[in-house]
Amino acid sequence: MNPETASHFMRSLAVPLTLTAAALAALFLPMIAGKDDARPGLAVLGAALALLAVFPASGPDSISLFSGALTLSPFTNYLWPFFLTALAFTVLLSLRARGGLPGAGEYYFLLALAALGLMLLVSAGELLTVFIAVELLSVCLYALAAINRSPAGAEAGYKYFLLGSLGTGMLVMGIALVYGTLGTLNFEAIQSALPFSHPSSLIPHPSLHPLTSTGFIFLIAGFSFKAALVPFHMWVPDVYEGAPTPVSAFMGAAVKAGGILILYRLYVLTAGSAQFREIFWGLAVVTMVLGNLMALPQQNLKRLLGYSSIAHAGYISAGFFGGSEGLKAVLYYLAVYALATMGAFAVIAAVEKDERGITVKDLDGFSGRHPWLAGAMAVFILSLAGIPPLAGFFGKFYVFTAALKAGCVWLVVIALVMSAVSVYYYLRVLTAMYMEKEHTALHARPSRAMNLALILLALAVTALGIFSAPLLRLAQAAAIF
Amino acid sequence: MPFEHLLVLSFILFALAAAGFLTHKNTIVLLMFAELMLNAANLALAAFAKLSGSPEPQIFILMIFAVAAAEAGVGLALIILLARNLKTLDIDEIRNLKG
Amino acid sequence: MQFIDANLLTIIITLPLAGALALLFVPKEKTGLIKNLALGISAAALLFSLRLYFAFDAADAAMQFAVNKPWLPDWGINYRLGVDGISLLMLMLTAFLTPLAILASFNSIQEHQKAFYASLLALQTGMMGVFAAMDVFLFYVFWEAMLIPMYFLIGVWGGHRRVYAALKFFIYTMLGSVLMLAAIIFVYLAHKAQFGTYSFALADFCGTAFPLKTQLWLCATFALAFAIKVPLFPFHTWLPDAHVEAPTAGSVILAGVLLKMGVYGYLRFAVPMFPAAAQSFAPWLALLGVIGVVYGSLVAWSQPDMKKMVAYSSVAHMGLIVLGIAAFEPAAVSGAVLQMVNHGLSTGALFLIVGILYERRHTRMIEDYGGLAKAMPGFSAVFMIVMLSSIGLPGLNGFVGEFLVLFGSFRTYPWLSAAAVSGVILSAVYMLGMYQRVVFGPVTHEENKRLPDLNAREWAYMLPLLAFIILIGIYPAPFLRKIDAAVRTYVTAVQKPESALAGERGSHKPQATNKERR
Amino acid sequence: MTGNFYPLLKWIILPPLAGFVLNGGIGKRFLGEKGGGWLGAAAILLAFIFSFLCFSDLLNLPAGHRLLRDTLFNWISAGSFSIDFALRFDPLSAVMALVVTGVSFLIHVYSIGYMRGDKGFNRYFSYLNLFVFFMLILVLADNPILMFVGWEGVGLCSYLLIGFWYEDEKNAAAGKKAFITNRVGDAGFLIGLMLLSYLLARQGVSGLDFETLALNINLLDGGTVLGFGAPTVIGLLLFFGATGKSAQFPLYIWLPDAMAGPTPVSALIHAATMVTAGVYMLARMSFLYALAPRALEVVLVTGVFTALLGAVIAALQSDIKKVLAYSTISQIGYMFMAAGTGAYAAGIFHLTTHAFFKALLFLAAGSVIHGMAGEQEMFRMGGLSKEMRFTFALTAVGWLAISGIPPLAGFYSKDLVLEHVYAHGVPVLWYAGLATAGLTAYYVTRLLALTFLGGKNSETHAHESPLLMTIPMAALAALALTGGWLGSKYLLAFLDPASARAEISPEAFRLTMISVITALAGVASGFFFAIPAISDALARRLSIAREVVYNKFYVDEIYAFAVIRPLKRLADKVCFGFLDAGLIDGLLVNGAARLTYRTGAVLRNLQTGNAQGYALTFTGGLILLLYWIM
Repeated sequence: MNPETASHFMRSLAVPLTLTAAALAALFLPMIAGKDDARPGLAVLGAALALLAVFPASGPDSISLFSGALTLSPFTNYLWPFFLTALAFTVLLSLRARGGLPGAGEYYFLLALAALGLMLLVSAGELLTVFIAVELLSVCLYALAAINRSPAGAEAGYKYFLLGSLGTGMLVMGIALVYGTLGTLNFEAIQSALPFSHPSSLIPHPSLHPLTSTGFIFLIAGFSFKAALVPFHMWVPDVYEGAPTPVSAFMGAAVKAGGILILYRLYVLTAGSAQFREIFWGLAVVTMVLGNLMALPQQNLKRLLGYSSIAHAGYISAGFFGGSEGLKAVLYYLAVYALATMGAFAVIAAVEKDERGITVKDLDGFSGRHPWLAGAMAVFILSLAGIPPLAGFFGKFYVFTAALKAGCVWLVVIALVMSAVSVYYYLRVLTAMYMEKEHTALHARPSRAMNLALILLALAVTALGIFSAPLLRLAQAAAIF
Repeated sequence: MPFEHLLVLSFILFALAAAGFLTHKNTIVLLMFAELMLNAANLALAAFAKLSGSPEPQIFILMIFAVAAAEAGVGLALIILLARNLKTLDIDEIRNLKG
Repeated sequence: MQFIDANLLTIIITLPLAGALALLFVPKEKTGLIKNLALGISAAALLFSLRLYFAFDAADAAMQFAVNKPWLPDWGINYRLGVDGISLLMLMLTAFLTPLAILASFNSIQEHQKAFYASLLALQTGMMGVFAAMDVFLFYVFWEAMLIPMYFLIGVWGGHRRVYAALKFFIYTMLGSVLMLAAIIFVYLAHKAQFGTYSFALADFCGTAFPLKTQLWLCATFALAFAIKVPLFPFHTWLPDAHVEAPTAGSVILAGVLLKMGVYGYLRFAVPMFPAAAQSFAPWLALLGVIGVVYGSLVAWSQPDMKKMVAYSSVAHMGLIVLGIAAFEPAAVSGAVLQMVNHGLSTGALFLIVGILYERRHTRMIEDYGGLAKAMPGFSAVFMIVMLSSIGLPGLNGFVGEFLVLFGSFRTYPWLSAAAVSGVILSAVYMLGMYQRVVFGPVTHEENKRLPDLNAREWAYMLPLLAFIILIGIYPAPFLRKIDAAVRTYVTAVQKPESALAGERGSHKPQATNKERR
Repeated sequence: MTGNFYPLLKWIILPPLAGFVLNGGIGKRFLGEKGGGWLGAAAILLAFIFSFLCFSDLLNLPAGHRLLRDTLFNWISAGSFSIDFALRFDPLSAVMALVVTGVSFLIHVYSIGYMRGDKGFNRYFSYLNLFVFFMLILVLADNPILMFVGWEGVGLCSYLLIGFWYEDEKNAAAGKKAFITNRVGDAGFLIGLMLLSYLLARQGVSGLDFETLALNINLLDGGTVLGFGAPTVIGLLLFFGATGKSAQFPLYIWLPDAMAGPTPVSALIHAATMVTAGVYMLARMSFLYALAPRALEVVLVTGVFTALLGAVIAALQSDIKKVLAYSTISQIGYMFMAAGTGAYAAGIFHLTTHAFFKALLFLAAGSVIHGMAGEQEMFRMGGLSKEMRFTFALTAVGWLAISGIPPLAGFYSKDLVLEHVYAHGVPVLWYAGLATAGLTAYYVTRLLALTFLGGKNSETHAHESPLLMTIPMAALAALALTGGWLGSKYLLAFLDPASARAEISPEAFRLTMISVITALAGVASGFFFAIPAISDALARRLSIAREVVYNKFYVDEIYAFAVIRPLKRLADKVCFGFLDAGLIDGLLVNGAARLTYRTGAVLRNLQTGNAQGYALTFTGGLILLLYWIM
């Protein structure tokens, strides 16, 4: 290979390699020198390094590596920093008042690998890489969910694993069928192999080979599981509740994004067929409706956020229909949603006693004792509820505008009505914090790292809405693939 | 043995595995059924390999094997952890997280 | 001065929010400082608004003090501000009522004072923004953002069922406005389709054309959102709860300003954007308005709780106002706009009065009072004037508005306006009944014997209200002059689609005139 | 715009306003009783002087062009409406202004004595001044809208003054009743004006001042509303307002209760001035009624009926003020009769004389009540002629005047009215009017007899009232003596030069004789039945009838039963109970919310916690999707 491509090659792989190095360091360094507080520092360092390393790699040109197994494009230039930021915040969240987690070494290692999995997932150029990336991600998450070795954690991990393996089965079957009928797993190849993707064949309802569509259905099901679309969502509340809160935060913020984006890839592949568009439409509607409805009666805050994340998955998938405008909106939405949900989990992490988190009732009178924490929570919650001028509102606005532009009037109307309904359970949190008398005193002594994370997140959620132009511009650049 | 038969066989296998996955109660057995699903899929791949005659699918199969192994490892670890914590392997009794 | 005039609106809008943020950094023990700071900020806002009022050129029909800076250019979202006569009066009303509300809270609010005054000021920013925004997106942002401070005002400092009331207020309003958001986006995209440029400018929205059927749908969503805010029968049931539970200041702002936003929405957005649809909806709006007048008065009559009664009387008054704006007759519309101000003054004053009593006796039940005239003559006199203004006694502000609305809308909807006159009787029935039971008669409760009369602070916030109640009653001309141009633009905007009916004497709906000829 | 600009007019209305502000604002603290009282009286005197000056200037104008105007400022102007705050001074307003200010001044003076020592003294005078202010606006207004300001303003003052002693629940209630009943009428009045302005506007006339209206009223001729002539409908609506203000059937019910106020108030507001506003309004709008004969018919009949009704009820009341109240209702009936026949001048003439003698009678009654320490029951009086000689003498003058004994005031005006009714040519009405005259003489005689003659029926030692009260009464008595003659000589000619004492009917003399005889008969029977034995015997005979009449034919009860209670029920049960709390809020609003929440709560149960169940849903979903594709 000529030196120019070689430098490309090196630069592109710099990020994942640094991250892997950091992960390994996080795993082994403590064993070598038993300095406990070194580990997280290392992990963060790695993340930060990677974060810096990505910028030179960024450019409008897209590079294809390993004969198309990986494609680095503006798309990944947007998402890699996104996942790394998520990782960094997760690490900060993990450093709460009570000193590190048990088995902290592998904890950070797994986190970093999960992030790596996500990065590979969004940069994968063909289905097998996708499969491997997903597995890398999943296996790490199974372990992370149960990392506390507590009953709840174990249950969460197991359930996640069980359903995950079912999903894997579907995935593999899907891959098999797609490969079998199209003879390739590479996305571009598939794209061109599909009848309706040919500009020549403009048949109104171009039909796929039944086995092909079956394969795609299997794939959609498998990834809907990761993106937590109804009816493949049922693991979400349980796992979010049982897993350690920082892990839940990572799932809500980053993993969901990975799932959504890979689903989007499938949407783009199949969008030529009306039936598949209907399927995505239906999934979106069912998801946003059921997610919100089931969130209404929730008491446990982590569960509530779980359901809310389901509902948001529904909103986001409304953006699929909007073409590149839609993708741009989706990317923006994912970012601001990640920030808000990360923040909400951060507050829980700061005050919870065990990984089951806290109930809404526990927050009664919270503002009296912790005005600033409560204020931050209010910001995150209102952003999730989509109240202007917070970022969440702008996210919704962009996504729905894109969807409406594609003519999905009813989808948008339903989405808007449901987001009005959702206000009820979001406001319950505010009501508890500000309008009820305190009865269970929550003692929070957030560590410096935690405070830093909270401040950054709150500022971002407040500012990224009113000044959403820069982030939008980034999303704009990334919205081509 | 023509490839259709293989394919059908893999489908049947997959269906049976899924059925077992949905009916059996023992967590370990469930794990095994999950593996069986993967292998059913592998069988389908093999069938397609027979059809196309290209080596690609075999490579896929190997990779899937590897991944499955890793998954199974973590799975077993989780089951042990579960058994320690809840003193049961019956899926119906693992339901503290719900609602 | 140069700079100030250039950015007058921005200053007026942002000043209160800045003040609210500043308040957050005052240590919360320093309640005196907090109160005075809040009062000072709102007073400063009032001063700037006065500058605006006097610099405003009544002869000029165009938007004045216009600001137009790009905000999210890719989406055609700009920071567009501007005022015409209608916005001007609404801004003045807001700027005028907020300091009074703050002054009225000095004693009644004892906990979380910092947060309270911060919320009030934040709310003021929201309200000002709504009235000054000339960019539909910007308007929507203010419109929604305003819910948050109001939600806190009701929910934190309210009465027993405050949480219920706050949630109800928030979700009910939200439900209406999300549909409006859908319609807004729809229009926005349609404009892009027709003109090729993205823009949220109100003017561009009005310039976008639709087939009637589409117009009806869009207009309906806007109308619904605003009907909930007004509130128009039968969307009014959040109002009594919100009013009863809210603290005095909250009720004053809610009745004084927030309700006006619904009507303002019709005047500024729903009607000018979809004139044809508005034409076909107008009779129904008017009908709902009149139903509101009769129904609200009747229900008010059967309330044992003063605050609830005033709340329902608001439903009646707002109904009359909606009748006025639905008549598309210059006099009626001017009357409605003036009546918006009047209602803000008199109902605001009524809530302050109830608050004064509540502070002394901690009850709002009418039967817990009686014979107050003996102990509190000054209070009784003030109460009397306010009550008379509320029932539209000639010589006080209420009458001018009612007169113009009734006489003007009679030319469009003779039957509805005639029916609306019954409000003149009913309002007297419930208001005088309440006044008599509270102020006249023997002192039935011992504790009422030695109630202190108004103190200096209470006089300080009641007198300005009385002054305007009387001034507008005797000499409304200057206020009417300010809004005249805006009103004419509004009316002509509607009459364009059927210019045949648009005479200089206002448009006569054919069926209406036929009724007359029968 | 005809009429010369005349800035002096505003000075008629300003002094009372000033008096109100001063007395109401700083009265109690700085003026005290003396100052407050005299200030109030002085303000009215000033107003009287100014109106007199204007009057004299008016006289200097040629008969046809007697009109002065004064526009203060543009009051309301929006759209096509432009209402000026403008005053007009023509013969009609002049008479009213003089009567109002004159009588008011006397009553103010009287009040200084009557209200001595009342703790609300300054409040009283401020209200009284405010009343005069509004009354003057009413009679001087140059457009119906401004007139409406005075119209409702006097209503307010009457409300305030009836409930002046507010500690007593029933006074306050009476005030409320008066205000609301008036508002009912006002609603009609408003709708009438709305219709008028609407119809004229459709003809392109936007001005609302009386001049413009009079000039363009013919445009309405032929126009119809609901099949009736437009002028008729408008006239009836306006008249409905008048029945409220002037206590005519069916809205007269508030006036008897209004006697709860201080007696001078009853004399001024509920006898001399405010209650006659309706008549003034009709005269003012005569140009409209000229086009609406059928409306006038209604006015006439209502007037006759009310006159008779009032007289009948008055004949059996035992509270001295109630008698006078019903007498007022009945006398105003006479004025409407006159208006109904189109003889507005006669109506105003009777209004004027009535103002004199009825005010006199009320003040006399007040002086009696004052003397009897608050006693109002006539059957507990009697034989006061010795203790209160002066009051007695003055009452006697009023008695003769109202009974229509020549040459006192009542005779001239009432006789004139009856002549017009006779000339109108419906005998029944004339007979009814005559009967009323007889009854009037009867009940007023009865009043005199029961109060001043016969033996004492109570221990309270009555005392003559102070000069402050008797002198105004004397002045009124003088007017009651001479007013009729002067009026018939000048007033009528002044009011409408056209029909100046034109011979109304050939047999005028015969009619006069008849009415005089009737009056005398009434007087005689009055004395006759006043003899206790006879009255008791009679009472026993027609006790039922007596009951019914004494309770004013249970009209109040009927209203309460037929109107108020159903309305209140509607408000409480239907509107609030069922519609608001039940249907709209309970079922629709909260119901929808609850439903949504319940749905969530139910769905939540799907989340059993059993991973296998989850897997089942998972697979189910997959199969569903497959089914959709196939």
